[in-house]
Amino acid sequence: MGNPPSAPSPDVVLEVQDLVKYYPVKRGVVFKRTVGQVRAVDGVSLALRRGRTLGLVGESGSGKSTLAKVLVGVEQPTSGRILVDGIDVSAMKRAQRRELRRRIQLVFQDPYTALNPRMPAGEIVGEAYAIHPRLVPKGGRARAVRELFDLVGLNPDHVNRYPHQFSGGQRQRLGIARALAVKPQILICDEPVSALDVSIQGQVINLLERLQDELGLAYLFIAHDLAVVRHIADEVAVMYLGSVVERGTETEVYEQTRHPYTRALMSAVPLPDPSMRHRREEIVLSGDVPSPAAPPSGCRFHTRCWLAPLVAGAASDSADVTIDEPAAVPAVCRTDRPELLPQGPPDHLAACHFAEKLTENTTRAEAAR
Amino acid sequence: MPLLQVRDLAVEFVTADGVVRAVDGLSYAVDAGQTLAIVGESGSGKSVSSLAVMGLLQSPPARIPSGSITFAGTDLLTLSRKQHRAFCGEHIGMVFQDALAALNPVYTVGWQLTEALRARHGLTRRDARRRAMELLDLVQVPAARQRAREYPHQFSGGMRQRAMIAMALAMDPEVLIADEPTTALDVTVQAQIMKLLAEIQAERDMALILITHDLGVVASVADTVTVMYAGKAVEQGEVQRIYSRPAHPYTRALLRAIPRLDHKGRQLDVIPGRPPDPLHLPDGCAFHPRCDRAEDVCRAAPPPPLAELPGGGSAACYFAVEVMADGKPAERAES
Amino acid sequence: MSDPSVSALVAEETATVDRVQGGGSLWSNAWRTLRRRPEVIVAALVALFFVVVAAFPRLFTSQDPQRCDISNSGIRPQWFSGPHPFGTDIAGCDLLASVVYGARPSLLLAFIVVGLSVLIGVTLGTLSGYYLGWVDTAISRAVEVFLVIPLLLAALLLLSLFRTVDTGSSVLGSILQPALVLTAFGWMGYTRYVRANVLETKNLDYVVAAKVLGASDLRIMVRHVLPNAIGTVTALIPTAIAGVISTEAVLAFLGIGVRPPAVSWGILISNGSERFTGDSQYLLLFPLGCLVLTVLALVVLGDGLRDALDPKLR
Amino acid sequence: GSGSDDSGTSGTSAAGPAGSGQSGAGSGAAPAGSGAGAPAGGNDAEVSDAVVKLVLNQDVDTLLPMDSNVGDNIGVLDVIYDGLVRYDPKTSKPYNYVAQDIATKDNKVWTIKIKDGLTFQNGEPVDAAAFARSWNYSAYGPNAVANNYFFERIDGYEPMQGEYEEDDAGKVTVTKEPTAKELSGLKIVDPLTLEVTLTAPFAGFSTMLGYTGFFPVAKACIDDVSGCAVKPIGNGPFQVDQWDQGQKLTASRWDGYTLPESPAFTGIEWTEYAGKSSWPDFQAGDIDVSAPPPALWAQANADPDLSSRKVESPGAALTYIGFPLYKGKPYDNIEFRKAISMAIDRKTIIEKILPGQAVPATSWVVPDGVPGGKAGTCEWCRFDPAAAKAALAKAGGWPAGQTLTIHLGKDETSEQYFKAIGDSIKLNLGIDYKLDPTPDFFDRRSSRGFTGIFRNNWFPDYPLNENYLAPVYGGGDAKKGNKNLGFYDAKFEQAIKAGDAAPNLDEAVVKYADAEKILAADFPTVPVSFSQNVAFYSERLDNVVLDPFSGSVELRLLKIKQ
Amino acid sequence: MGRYLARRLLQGLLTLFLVILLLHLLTTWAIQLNGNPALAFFGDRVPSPAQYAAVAERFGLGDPCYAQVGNPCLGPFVTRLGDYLTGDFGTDLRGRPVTDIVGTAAPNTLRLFAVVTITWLLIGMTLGSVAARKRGRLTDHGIRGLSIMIDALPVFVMLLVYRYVLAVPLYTWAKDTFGSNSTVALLFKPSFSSDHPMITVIVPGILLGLTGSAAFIRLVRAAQLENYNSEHVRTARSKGLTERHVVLFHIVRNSSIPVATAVGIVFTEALAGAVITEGVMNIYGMGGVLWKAVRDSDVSLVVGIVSLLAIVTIVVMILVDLLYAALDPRIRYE
Ligand SMILES: Nc1ncnc2c1ncn2[C@@H]1O[C@H](COP(=O)(O)OP(=O)(O)OP(=O)(O)O)[C@@H](O)[C@H]1O
Ligand SMILES: Nc1ncnc2c1ncn2[C@@H]1O[C@H](COP(=O)(O)OP(=O)(O)OP(=O)(O)O)[C@@H](O)[C@H]1O
Ligand SMILES: [Mg+2]
Ligand SMILES: [Mg+2]
Repeated sequence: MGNPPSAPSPDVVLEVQDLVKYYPVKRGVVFKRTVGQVRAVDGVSLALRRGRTLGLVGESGSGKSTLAKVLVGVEQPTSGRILVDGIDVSAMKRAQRRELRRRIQLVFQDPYTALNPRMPAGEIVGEAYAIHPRLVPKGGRARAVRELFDLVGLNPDHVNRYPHQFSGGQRQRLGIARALAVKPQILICDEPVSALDVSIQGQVINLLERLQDELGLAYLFIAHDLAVVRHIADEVAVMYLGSVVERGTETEVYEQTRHPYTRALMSAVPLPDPSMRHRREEIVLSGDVPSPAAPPSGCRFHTRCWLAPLVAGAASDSADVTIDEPAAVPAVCRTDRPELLPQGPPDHLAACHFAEKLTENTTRAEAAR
Repeated sequence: MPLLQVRDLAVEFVTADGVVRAVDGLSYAVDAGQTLAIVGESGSGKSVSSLAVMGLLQSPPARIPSGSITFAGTDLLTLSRKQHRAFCGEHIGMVFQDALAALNPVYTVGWQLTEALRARHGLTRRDARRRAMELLDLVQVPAARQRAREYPHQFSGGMRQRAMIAMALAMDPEVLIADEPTTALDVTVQAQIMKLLAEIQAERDMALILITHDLGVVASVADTVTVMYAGKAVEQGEVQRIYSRPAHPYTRALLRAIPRLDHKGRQLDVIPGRPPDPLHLPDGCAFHPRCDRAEDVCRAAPPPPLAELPGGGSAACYFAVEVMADGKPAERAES
Repeated sequence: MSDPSVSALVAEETATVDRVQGGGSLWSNAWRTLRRRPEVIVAALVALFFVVVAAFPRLFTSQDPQRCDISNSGIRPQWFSGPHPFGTDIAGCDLLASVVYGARPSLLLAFIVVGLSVLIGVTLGTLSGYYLGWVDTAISRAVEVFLVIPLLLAALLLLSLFRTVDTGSSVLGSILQPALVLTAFGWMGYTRYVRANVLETKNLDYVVAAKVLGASDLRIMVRHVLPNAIGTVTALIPTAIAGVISTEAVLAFLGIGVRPPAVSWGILISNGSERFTGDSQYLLLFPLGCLVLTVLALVVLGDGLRDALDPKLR
Repeated sequence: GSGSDDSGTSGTSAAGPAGSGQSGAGSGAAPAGSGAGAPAGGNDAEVSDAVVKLVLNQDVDTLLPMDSNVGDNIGVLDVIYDGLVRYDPKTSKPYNYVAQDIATKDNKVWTIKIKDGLTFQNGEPVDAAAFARSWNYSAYGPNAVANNYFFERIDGYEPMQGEYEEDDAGKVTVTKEPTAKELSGLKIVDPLTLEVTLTAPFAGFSTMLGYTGFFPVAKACIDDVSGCAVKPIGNGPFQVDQWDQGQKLTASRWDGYTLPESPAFTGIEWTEYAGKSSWPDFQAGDIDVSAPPPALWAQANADPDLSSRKVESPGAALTYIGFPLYKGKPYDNIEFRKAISMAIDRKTIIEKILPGQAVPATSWVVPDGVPGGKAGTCEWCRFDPAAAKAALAKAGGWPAGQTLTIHLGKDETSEQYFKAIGDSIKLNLGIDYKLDPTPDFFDRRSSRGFTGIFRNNWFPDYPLNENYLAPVYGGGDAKKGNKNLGFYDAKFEQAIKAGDAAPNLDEAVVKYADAEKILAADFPTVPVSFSQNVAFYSERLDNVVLDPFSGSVELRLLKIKQ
Repeated sequence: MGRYLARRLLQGLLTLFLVILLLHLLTTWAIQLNGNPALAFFGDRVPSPAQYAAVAERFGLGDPCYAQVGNPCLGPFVTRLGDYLTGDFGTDLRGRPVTDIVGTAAPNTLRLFAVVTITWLLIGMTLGSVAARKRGRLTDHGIRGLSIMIDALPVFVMLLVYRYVLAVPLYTWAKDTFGSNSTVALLFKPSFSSDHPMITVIVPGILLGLTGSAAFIRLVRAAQLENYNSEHVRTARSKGLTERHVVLFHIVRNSSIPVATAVGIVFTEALAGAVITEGVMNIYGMGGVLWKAVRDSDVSLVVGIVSLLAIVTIVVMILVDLLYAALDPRIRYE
């Protein structure tokens, strides 16, 4: 299950090793017993480099937000290590951890719930200074807030407005400004543009990119939209049911996809080009993501995998197998959990027993061979 | 004559702050077996116009000062509200965006699927149950017999949306209006649902009005497209043409703003500013404050009417022909 | 199209944002909504009038409500033709003076009870919803216990407990006992309400954001959770005040209300309702009129406030 | 005997012939066989087939004679049980009823002969044993019945009480269990003869015997006391059919009744009202006897039809104001007390607050119906604001800035009443007052816990002027005064003693009246009002007579119009 | 579900225990401060310690702790709890079993509550629905105004006016028109009659229900309004269903959830109204009995009645929770 911890590189500001977060399912009359676990994050290893962006994609419920919450310290990990600048967070004292929290900040998806509706914008952004008084001397706070407004492209005269007086894009900027107030090194963006209109999305993405350039921030950019991730990310990790199934640079993952799930995900993204309509390969996954409280055995993806039956079909020399038949899945997929292993380049990892079947940009038909 | 034709539709809301003209002179038409996509930013009047078609606007505050909605020769707006709804129930189905909210939490899915059949066609309980199962099968919900007995909250997001679609299909409508049916869903599920919709449409030769702001989805399913901005249709036409040679600067900007899966660009094009406040629309063309092509005439003159374009379709821009000639939006984006 | 410079963008935004919501806070928005409803304005004025009556009774009558001459008993309302505009009661006390001076204990009681109940309810509700666990268990049990014990029973019991305690004859002293009882049995609603709201609020992103910034629990509760949980409670307050004023009348009727010789509307109504069945209807109608008017005003005010604060119902 | 003082914890309205306390009889003259004015009891020929509908205004908890001491259960038991003697409704004089003869030589040993052939409603004989059984049960301390104290005059009472000790913390420890279970002063001479020996001579003993507490009970009743409390086994003309406690009590004629005085109708239905007004039901014709609440008094009186069906008779209870004489200034100053008294406009207050239920008092002993009672003995009981002010000035005035507390029991009617009195004082003397209704009135009074004037209500046990005087004002010592009031006057004590020592009652009454005169001069308390019994009755009733003491309708005299 | 029930019942037991303890403490302290009710037994007389002790014993207040201010009297408390466990709820001061008192008084109060609840539902549902339907119109304002007026008018005023002003003429009229034992006549009887416990409780119940209905009208209105604007109602309309069907099956059904919950929890609150109604209309019920018991410091009766009431209330609360689950399938208790 675990991956060998990669050698600490000087660039790495945040490293996650074998991180696990289970939510207990409790039950009981007087005293609650734990009767099961929701395996929200189930052994994730990642590394985030200074000034770079790691894109994290995956379907709903795959544990992306949970991972983000663990990283910023809102949730305590069940096991695993989080290293900030090579230092293990769990080994730190309270005060140190508080200081650390400051360094990792979060940008939220929903610009409507992310801001306290009863606080003026300036106060929202400046709250960090009330919490960390040493960050900015007392007299300079108002100015610091105005500078932050300016930095994220908001009118500094609007410090006294309330969130509902801002548009969605502007609110997202406020959220970013709030995160930047504590001078973080790492920004975890949990679907920061999902709730925005296409026309506004671009503004926020551009802003994030500019800030990265200016401030040297490292981003963990969580998104549904593979196109957005491709646009912004240097490296990409794909999550499925609590674990990373593929990891690599943007080009590797998008162009030399090594996991059937990633492939399916990408083929599901519609292209804004009617001329491509029937010229693209379409892999439509059946069903929904299984419940993380009772994940499938072996490879977590085997219940929905489009490749496995093809592989199995090839193995059994049978021409017409349907994906819906679980029997058509190779036994190894059902029993063994594939490890995240290098595929080609050492930093391109995928967790699939049949990853080699996808070495080229293979079509389905080719894979079956 | 098209199956469903909307002409010069206007919808206003009387609010405490003033009158909001949410839809202003919208016209479109769909034929059986055709897919019309209505795209536009949030608040551009997509939902309101389709609610007007269905007779579902609350009045007050809504009112329809002008326009006609003709379905197979019947002007729906001349009917009483009761007749209007009954008529739409029979001929037009509607799928809403948030299926969890749109389904009644206290009834089983099966009950809701066949509610209209039972209430309006006097179907027996047994027939209703059979029909519910058929419908669930139709939308490819596995274990239909069991699922029909479950409540909406026991369904996953994709399942709910399927149930929603099944419900809209229950009365065998000739037109299906789908208001952002996949916005809340994962891409994988979105692909499932869109595939399903396309299949059903083809099978039944239904007209489909797809409301969305996802230009990718539009590109993959629509035949014709209506682009809305601030309550007005700013461009209409064949999907191919609109994507390759947009005639309205807004359409073009929209297309340029989308990040693309198939190649990586460093800097995204954006549409500056924000959608206009419906209460205080700018004078002249509503898009002019955000338009890179705007000239004095756009600010001063009355908003441009929707004009026929040389190669078919229409656009509401004084410079439509020039814009169209500018070339493919994608090429520009890469520059 | 090229990327507009940040400053251009800012200017752009400034131009549009000014029109977004017309400026002003949530409260000033609420105020603007309220202003447009004439009945709310009238209600506010009526409520204000009675508050002024309670605060400055001398402005409205020169008579001493405690100075009663039995030989003047039962004088019918004289309006402007005599010294007793509203007439006198059975003991010969001037009714106008009684009604005017009765406003203070009634309103004060209501304000104190609602104020304290909200304070207790909000505090416990917040703690309960925020920390859950044993704090929640303990508070939930307390809520249930107080819900189960009938208010009147407790009122009587506490009354007999406090009988021997001399609270003095000041207005405060005379309302202390009913205030205590009504507060003791008035907080649970707020607790449950606030708890539910806190449960909802505490997982909102902005609370998480504050945690990520390193804010303390206290800060999160006071600055983030409470203000948003309390909004709806605010709208309940006028109605609650109205409720207490009515309840005071019921307590007075049962003889466990405001302590004599202080007069309250409740006492006047209770005394008057006995006479109503006889021949002195005005003894009931004047104080009851004041009570109904005040309650009406407060409820309308509360309704208005709720609608103004809750955009869903607008 | 000792009087009783109702704390007035009954409900909100004092409608109807209410009044608690016990009636007693105490005419010193030989009572036996008097029969004078014996009422024309209903005989069977006249019985009309009707159910009379009455009300119980007080909470009735029990129908056990030894435990019944409030007006309403006494009223019920009056037709369920027969006592040794009964009282003349006009003169209050006792006459023998179940007793054949009651005789004594020395007022200490009494021989009671019981009529032959009487039985309880369950067939048990009413004989000497029945009385002895009942009285022994009552007198036995641990049974803790309400009428226990009536037996303290009989020999052997003390040993039945046991001994207890109370330490400073109020902890009671039993030091000695009762040593006897029976009164040694009771001797069953033969089945129908009972000999009673008193601890000391008491001429009034025979008059007490008509009181509820002295009724006989059947053996079956002692065997099942709690059952008997709900469904009595009486020896009177009526038997209880059913008692739905708190709601309704029905009784009907007992066929086995042999004595002459029996109600002239077949049934009675008492509806319980527990202090609420039955007036609307009376108006609606569902109730035969009622009285309007104060608010409706004027209306009812103005209605000629209604007022023609009204009976009024003077009651025996005195409401008076007490002073904490033990507290010194200014209460121990007679001028102050005079000032208070003359500042109260009794007539108007009663007219407005308690119309028809009271009359102004001008004496300490009720003027009508009690031997020795005379109106106008109180010189300062008139309303005279000027004189009151003068008296207050003479007393040195009221300390500035202080508030006069008026203590009273918890009862709304008396609260209104005393508020009006306080208003009068304030108006005429300029003294600010406050009311202090307290549930532990008696406790505080006997422990001298009052700091201001207080309301008292005296209800006599037996009709004799002595009963208004000695129990209230006597028994104190020269230094501290008596327990409740702190009053002591040697001359008063002497006059009472002289009365006690008088050879016959008529002479005693005169001596007691002297004591009242001394009291009038000392003026330790301020008489305010005497109670008044009122009843309105339905059209079908006739011969409605109120018992002077309890105020309830004399059922055995009541007639139904045909 | 079973687990949930078990947990709720355990919690209920704990609550019950706390209630009894609290009441025990309050009544005990009341006795300690105000004097043993045994003293009141003697009225004006000053009892000998012997007599006093005998009466205190009979009243069940013989324990010396009742004389020591501040003593929590845990001894008698434990004894009482033990008795309760054996089903013995004790007797009142006069020796009448508490269960007997409750047995007679409770049915009347329950009848009253039944009428009150029906009144609430009828008035609240009708007027609330109409107001929601006509939201913003004159009818809506009228109904809201009316509800506030009802709210502001204390119950006792209505009851007194009814009993003293209206009842007698109505009753007389009904007796003359329909006969003296007719249902209509009994309906207007000015006081409760234990011979006709149901019918004579109707008018008082309606009057009491009327006061409580104000809150109900508002609750129903708010609950329905929420549904009127909800998306699932829009969906239902899009199916071409008639408005009547939509209102009945989607609006009324869905808004019944908060309404049903509210009906359940007002049980204890209704007791206050019951004390007054029972008092004015002379109904022998729990309210009146409890009232008197507290005034008499009748500890056994107070604690006994309230314990029984508490049991009922807790059971009602649990039932409401279960009802909630029945009405709203989203709730599943674990
Ligand atoms: N507090 C919690 N208790 C129990 N289960 C939880 C909790 N929080 C999250 N989960 C479960 O953990 C899984 C992962 O949730 P998470 O929110 O991290 O997914 P996500 O990838 O962010 O999805 P989305 O794209 O919808 O935001 C889900 O199945 C969710 O139900
Ligand atoms: N009840 C209403 N009262 C006032 N204005 C309304 C009302 N309903 C809709 N509007 C206005 O009508 C306009 C069009 O709204 P509509 O819901 O059609 O937008 P949309 O294009 O569907 O947006 P989205 O993509 O967010 O669904 C908006 O500006 C909105 O503010
Ligand atoms: Mg998430
Ligand atoms: Mg929409």
